[in-house]
Amino acid sequence: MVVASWICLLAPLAAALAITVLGERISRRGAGYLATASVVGSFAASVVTFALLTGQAREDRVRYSTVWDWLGTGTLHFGLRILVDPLSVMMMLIVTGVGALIVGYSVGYMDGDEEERRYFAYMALFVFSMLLLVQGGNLLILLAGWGLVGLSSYLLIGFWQDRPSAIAAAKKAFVMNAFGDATMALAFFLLIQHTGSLDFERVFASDLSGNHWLVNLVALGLLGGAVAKSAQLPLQTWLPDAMEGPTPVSALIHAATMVTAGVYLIVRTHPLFELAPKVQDLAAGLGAATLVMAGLIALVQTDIKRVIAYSTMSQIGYMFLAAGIGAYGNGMFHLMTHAFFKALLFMAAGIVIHALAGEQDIRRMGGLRRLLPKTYLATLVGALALVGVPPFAGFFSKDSILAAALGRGWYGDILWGLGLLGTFLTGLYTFRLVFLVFEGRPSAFVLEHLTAGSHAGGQEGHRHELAPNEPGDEPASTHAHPAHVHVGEGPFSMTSTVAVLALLSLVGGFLQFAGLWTPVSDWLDPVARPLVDATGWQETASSVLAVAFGLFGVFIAWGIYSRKLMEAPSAPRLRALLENKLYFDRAYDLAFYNPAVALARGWNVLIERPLVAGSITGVAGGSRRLAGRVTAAQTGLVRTYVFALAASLAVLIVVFVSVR
Amino acid sequence: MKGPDVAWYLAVSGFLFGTGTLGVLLRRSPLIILLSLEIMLNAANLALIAVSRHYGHADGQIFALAVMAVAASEVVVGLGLIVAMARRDLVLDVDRLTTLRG
Amino acid sequence: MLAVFACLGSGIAVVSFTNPFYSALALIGNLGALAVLYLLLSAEFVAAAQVLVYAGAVMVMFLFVIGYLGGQADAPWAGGPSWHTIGAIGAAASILVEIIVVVGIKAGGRLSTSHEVTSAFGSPEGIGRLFLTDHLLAFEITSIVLLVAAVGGVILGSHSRTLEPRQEVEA
Amino acid sequence: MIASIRTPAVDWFALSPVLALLAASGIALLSAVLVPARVRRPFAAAVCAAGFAGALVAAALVYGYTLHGHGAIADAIRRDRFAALAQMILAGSGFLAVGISYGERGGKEHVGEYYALLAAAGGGMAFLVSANNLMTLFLALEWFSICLYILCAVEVERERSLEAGLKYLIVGSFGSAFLLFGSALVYGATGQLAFERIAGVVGAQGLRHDVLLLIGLAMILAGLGFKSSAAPFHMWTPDVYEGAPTPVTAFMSAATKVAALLLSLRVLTSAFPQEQRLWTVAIAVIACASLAIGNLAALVQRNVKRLLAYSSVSHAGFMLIAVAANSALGARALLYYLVPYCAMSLGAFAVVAARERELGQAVTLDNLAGMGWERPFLGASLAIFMYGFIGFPPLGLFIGKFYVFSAIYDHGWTWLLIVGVAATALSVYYYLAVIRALYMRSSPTLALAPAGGSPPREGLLQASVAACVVVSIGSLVATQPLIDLARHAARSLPL
Amino acid sequence: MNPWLPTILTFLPVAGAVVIWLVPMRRLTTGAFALLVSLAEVAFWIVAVVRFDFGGFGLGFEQRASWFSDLHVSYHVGMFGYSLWLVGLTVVAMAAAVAYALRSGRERPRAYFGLMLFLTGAVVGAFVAQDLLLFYVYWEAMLIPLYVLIGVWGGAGRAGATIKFVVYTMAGSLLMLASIVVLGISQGTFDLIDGSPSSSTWIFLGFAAAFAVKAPLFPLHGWLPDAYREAPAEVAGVLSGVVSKIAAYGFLRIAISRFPQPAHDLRVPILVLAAIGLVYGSLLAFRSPDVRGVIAYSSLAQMGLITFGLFATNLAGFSGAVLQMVNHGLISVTLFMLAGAIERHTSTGEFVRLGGMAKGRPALATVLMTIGIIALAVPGSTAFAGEFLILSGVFVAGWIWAVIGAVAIVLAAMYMLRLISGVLHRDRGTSVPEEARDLRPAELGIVVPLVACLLALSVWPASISDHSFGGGARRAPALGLSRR
Repeated sequence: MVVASWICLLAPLAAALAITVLGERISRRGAGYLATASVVGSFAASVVTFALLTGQAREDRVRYSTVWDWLGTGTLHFGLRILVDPLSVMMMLIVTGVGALIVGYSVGYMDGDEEERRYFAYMALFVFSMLLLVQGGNLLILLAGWGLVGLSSYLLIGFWQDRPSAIAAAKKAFVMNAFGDATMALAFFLLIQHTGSLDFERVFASDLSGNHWLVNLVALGLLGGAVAKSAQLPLQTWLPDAMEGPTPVSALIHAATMVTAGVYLIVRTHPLFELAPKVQDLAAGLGAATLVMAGLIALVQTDIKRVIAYSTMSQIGYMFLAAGIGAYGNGMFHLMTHAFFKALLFMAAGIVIHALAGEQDIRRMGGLRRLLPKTYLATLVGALALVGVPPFAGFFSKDSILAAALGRGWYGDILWGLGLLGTFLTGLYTFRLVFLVFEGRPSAFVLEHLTAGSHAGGQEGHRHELAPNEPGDEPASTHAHPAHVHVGEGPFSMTSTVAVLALLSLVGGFLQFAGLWTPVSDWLDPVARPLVDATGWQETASSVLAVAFGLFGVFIAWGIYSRKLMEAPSAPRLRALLENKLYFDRAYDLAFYNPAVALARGWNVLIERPLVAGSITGVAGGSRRLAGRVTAAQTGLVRTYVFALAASLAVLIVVFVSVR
Repeated sequence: MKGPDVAWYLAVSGFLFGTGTLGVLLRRSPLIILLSLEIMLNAANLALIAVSRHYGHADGQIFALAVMAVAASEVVVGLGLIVAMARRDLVLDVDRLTTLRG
Repeated sequence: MLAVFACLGSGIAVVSFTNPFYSALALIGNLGALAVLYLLLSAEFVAAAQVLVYAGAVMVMFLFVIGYLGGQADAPWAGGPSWHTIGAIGAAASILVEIIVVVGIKAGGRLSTSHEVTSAFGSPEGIGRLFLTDHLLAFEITSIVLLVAAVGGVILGSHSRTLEPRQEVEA
Repeated sequence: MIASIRTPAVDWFALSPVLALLAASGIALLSAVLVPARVRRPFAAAVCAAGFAGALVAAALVYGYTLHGHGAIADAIRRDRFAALAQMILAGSGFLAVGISYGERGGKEHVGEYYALLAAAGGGMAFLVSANNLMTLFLALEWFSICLYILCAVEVERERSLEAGLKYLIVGSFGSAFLLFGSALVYGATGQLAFERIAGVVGAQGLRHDVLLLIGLAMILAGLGFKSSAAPFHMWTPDVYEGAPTPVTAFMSAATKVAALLLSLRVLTSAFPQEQRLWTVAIAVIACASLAIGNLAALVQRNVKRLLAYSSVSHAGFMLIAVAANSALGARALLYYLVPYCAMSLGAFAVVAARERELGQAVTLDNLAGMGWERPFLGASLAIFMYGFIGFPPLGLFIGKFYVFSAIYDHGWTWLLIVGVAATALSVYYYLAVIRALYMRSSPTLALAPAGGSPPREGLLQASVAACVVVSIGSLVATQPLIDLARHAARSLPL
Repeated sequence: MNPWLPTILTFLPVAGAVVIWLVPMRRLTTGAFALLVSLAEVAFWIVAVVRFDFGGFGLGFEQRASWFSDLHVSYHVGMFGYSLWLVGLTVVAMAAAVAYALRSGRERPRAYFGLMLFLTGAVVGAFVAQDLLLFYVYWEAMLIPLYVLIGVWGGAGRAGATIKFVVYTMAGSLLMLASIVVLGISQGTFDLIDGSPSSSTWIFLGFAAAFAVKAPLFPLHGWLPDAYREAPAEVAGVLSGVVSKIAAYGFLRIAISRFPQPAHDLRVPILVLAAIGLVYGSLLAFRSPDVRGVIAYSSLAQMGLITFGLFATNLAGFSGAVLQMVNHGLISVTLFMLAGAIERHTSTGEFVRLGGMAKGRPALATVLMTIGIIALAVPGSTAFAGEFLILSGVFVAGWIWAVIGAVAIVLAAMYMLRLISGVLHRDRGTSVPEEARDLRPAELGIVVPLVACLLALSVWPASISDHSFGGGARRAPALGLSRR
């Protein structure tokens, strides 16, 4: 079991290293296959681990495996250790499963890109990092994985290196995540100081409950990391920009796995959070606020990927809400279903973008339903799952979260209300997207790409000259692809993986039906026992209302964007506010970046050059001037020399005689 | 013995020494400076001999004789230098000897 | 007393004459006056040496050089930078005052009574004996110093044979 | 009458170093007349070198056979290890100076006399360090001073040489006159000329506050300070060092310091132990002044000889710190310091001399450019000496400075230690400027035509420089033996 | 052989230098010989690692001989665990630097390689010296080659840079000399092991000043930007990577262990300076217009961080500091060499004229990226491990320091990413030649081993952190500053 999980962890790393080291000795396609194979292998290993773990008694399902002390000194030791328990196995399954699909999808999607090898190396590295995160056997290894996913995310967002916007987005993502890392590290320092360890079992077993400050600070620090990684308020601004990366990256990292790591963290460290209920409430509140805010902003986005990105943010808000109120099983379940349908949505969007030569502006799309029917279907499945329409996956997971919120008193009620509002917004923006893209008449732009001759469509798909100056034009391809012609909805590797995900989105929700059967929660129960348990009527009411709100949103969207029955309300102020993402970016610039730059410049001008560097030249100049004085006395006149002798002797005599 | 105290001789010697000092300090001709140096040495000699008389042993006189020889030596070298300079057509003025300075 | 004043006066004269020839003559006077003082201090041999060696031989050499140099030797009084002069005088004066005052203070004290001396004191035999006993080494050194000086005189005073060729090079 | 004169027992052995030099001097002088002009230079140089070598050996023997110091020859001199060690250093310096002088082109006329004077000067210094009364002190001082006056001016055809000679003569005689008058006053105050007896009388008669004695002491201090070129009595130093022929400068910078400083230590400790409260402070102040003025003035020098002259002023300051410590440790520090200092000083001036001969003009920082690459050995040596002067290990002067600082701290004067440290920091700049000139400037065009064609390889000079390098580095390795020597030597002083 | 190891490590390169200076060799032979000597150093170091007893508390490989007895100064060498690692850093970095110089064909090779070897010996000597004066000897001896190396083979502004560097450093060092004298004389011995702790603040300050200048700590870094900019790439690397570590080592070995009381009393001011340096350096690095400026100021920041660890005065801080010294050493050397390679290819280091170098240069991109992300202490890297330990140590001293450190980690991400992007990303810079020339195998052969070291350390940072202060695996170790 432990061996299997080590294999699971190391296979992608091996693939990444192999691709890097082999360089040009491996073909581009070979790199893709290698990466895919490694992740599939990891998935297989996870399955094996899962199978073996189920064979154990419930209490016996926590296993640690330490290779050596990764870092240590004196009595302080942090092992390089992994943890196999239900929670990590679940995450492993999600990560490797969805990962395998997405990496496989990439083989088709990235086909022909000049730097394919690099892409797959990064992807494999990411999977490794993510696995390290979820398998880490102590907080330090978790943090290592945490940082490494941030790194891979940075690398992949900035994959198209010659695009300034991509690079900027990558840096932004990394720096914000580094902030989160820092708060986590601070929390760890507190733990080290008070428990002398970062091992889960020792930290959780320590009695910290008496020290409110301590636990609150620790939980806050952890929450900071989680918020940064999961793009929740107030550290959410990097996620939309991260859409600069290739679409499969967005699917894997910025939808399915990495961004949900925050939820995983909260669930993993729930014993600490439970000691700090206020922070827990804060987490839930942040989740709720984010889900509403993201939903609102998604309404005005015009970039297909950004809409989905905000939706991701919003959905993670639900997960945070769940984790914050202690509905860990529900949160994790939503995490899983969300991975399915959100990956699906992204990949479907990827096909659209792929087909439209990198166009991402939904206003220039339309009528794709007939041109890309399979994609339309897939999108529809994903959208319905997202909105939470039964029997799609989202219905099962999201509604149970809302129900659980009702178990938390008045605060929970507010959260519940916000969650419901969120479902309405979800319906609205999701189907705004669907209708704008697929319904209606194909725009001239679309026709040019897809109907003018489907023989050329795929080939054109990577040509750049059609929209040379669009800021967001996707597969960046300044390089035309020579051999592979993607007709319409792309090669098998893409369509097949989308199909699998669609299937999962369709049926994945049946894994757990709150109130009736709860295998996911049960599975997780040994590691994360929920704090709340929704009653039957809460479940029912939530489900009904949520579906109703969601469908209402869909209806409105239908009215506005499909049938044009009504105008979208034009509240320009609000619109501007939303289009500028509530001015968070600008505020951060003003609050942090600009002062830092000003400080740096000011210090350079005020301290560095005049004082630090100038002091040397000042001293040197002063010495030289003094030296000039001294040598000026050296007149070359014998008289001066004799005089100096006589005068100093006179002084000497006077002093001697007077001191005696 | 009769006559003034040794102290007075020392005073005379001091005065003479000061005169010589002033000569070195103020004059520009190397010749005069050499002469002034002689005065200084002679002043010291006077002091030596006076003290020698005071203590009644002749060490000071011996010293004075040696100083005389030394003074003569200095004069020889000094005059030699002056002659050499004169032969190089250098102006005999120590204030003009300022190629070496700074 | 007279000798004292002669001594001091001629000293000042040495320093203040513009013509080095007169200065030299004044120095001879000074040396003579000193010789008188030496006699008063029972240093007969030194006094004799002073007159013979110093006032005689050394000063002759001086006069000879002055004569050799002729007009070049004239030394007008015009001083250098004035503050130098003033400072110099100040410093020298302070030393002088210091010494004289101090000696004056001492005058009434320890130095007032001198030891009695025998007739041999200061006589040629006495000096000669000392030179061969206690101060043998001083005697020898003195001769070395004189020898060295003689060599120096030879080097510096000799006609430089390299002078001419080098001037040609420069020309 | 004659029969009754009992000449004192002459300790020929104690005098042997001096005698060796005097003999060499005499033979060299005779060679000026007797030896044919062709071989006069090698002959005289060889004789002179032999004299210094003999003196070295003799001094070493004296050192070895003199366990306890005592007066010799009617107490005119002292035969002790202190003097012997000083004579060894002096003789070594002189020996190397001969090697440096050999290739000198100026003053061809008087090679015989030149080497005779060099040996005589060495003899005078060797004598000075063993002087035991004020008379021998003064005479020995004049002895070597007169030799040096002449040596400075020995290139009679060179104006600067004459100017240096005359300045040195005037200022030097002036200084000597003060020393002499000071001696007379001390004699007046105590009635004694011999050092220990002066101390004895002062102690016995309670003359500690005697004005006459103090004035005399001040004047002696000034005279000695003058010879050690300590500020503010240093002002002749740069002019004379610059004007004098470079080998002479080399010899002066090394040997004069040895003689003057060691003698100062001897006089002050053995004749004026009761006045140490005054003279230690005075020496400390003089040391500070030397450090400050020497280092500051050196900062702006372009002429390398002048720069080194100021550097020697600052090093006089360092060594005076050791004197001011007035302890056995200080004496050891001074004796040790002198060894690498002399080697480096000689070596540095030797390299300057070589460059001077190559260029036919005064060496400045500008025309030193590129020398490091053109003349690898000499350049590297000069660089090593410069590093050494700063006090960088692995050169002996580092240990020297360390000892000096230790001594003064041991004495309780931390402030002086700080001054020394600050002065060292200041000195870094100009020493490094020399290295920069050597290596870091491209020699624009060595348009300065080598005077009189390409100069011949100077084996002797290079050997001397090599010896200097070896000594200056070796003294660090051989700290223990040198310190042992110095310790035994310092025991001869009443510390 | 064991007791001779420190001596061999010190004097082997010195002997090599002397051979190079004295025996005429051709350019290539000279370089090859120097490289051989440096590699032999590495081999000896490996021998030392194998033979070292990491479980012991005391001094390993001790050797002692009197140097001059009246002041009780001796040639006393030996290694503690952390000295061993720092020596390792030195020999590895110097070998790489020599190889790099060989590759880039420095003018006047005999002088150059001789000085490099001499420098190696001096640095190693400083790490193994167990006598104050001996330490000072090596400490100063380092400056000799450094001055010439920068001054002769440096960039256009080298003259001013070197003078500044040496004078500034000397000023500090001389204060240390004064302190050494005072301490040694008052204690009667200069031995680092025999001597007892002192409580004199002034002496402590003397030492601290020297180390603070050399490290450098804010605001004594006036020499740093120029020296790092003007020095030849590999020398700059050695300067910031290795030489500055001696200062940190000095803090640990002398300033803290011999002056526990003053170190404790003055902890806050020093930590404040370190904190300022950390933030200040990071910010200036962030705004620096050229590659070397970023590396230079980041070194300032890193030294601030290391100082944090040292003046946390607890084991975690010390271990972290040692680990971070090695990390930063390797990182710095590699970065400077890469900067040198970039400068050689493009003849500039300014960001405005660089960019887009990733295209067609996969090796350069990979290496620079790897080293860059290790440098910014991405979690999981050895630099992260070091910083984590440091900050967890200093956290105990006061949470505020750890917070500042955490802020600085974010800033580090900002400036390193700026460096990476400025060189590799965006469009091709005006100075970047069209024809993409990647790192040559020889260059890779130099840089990759260094990166490999860092990666290996990333896998097992405890190899250093847990093997620096003795005490074996699970026992509580002492600081290991006493005699075995």
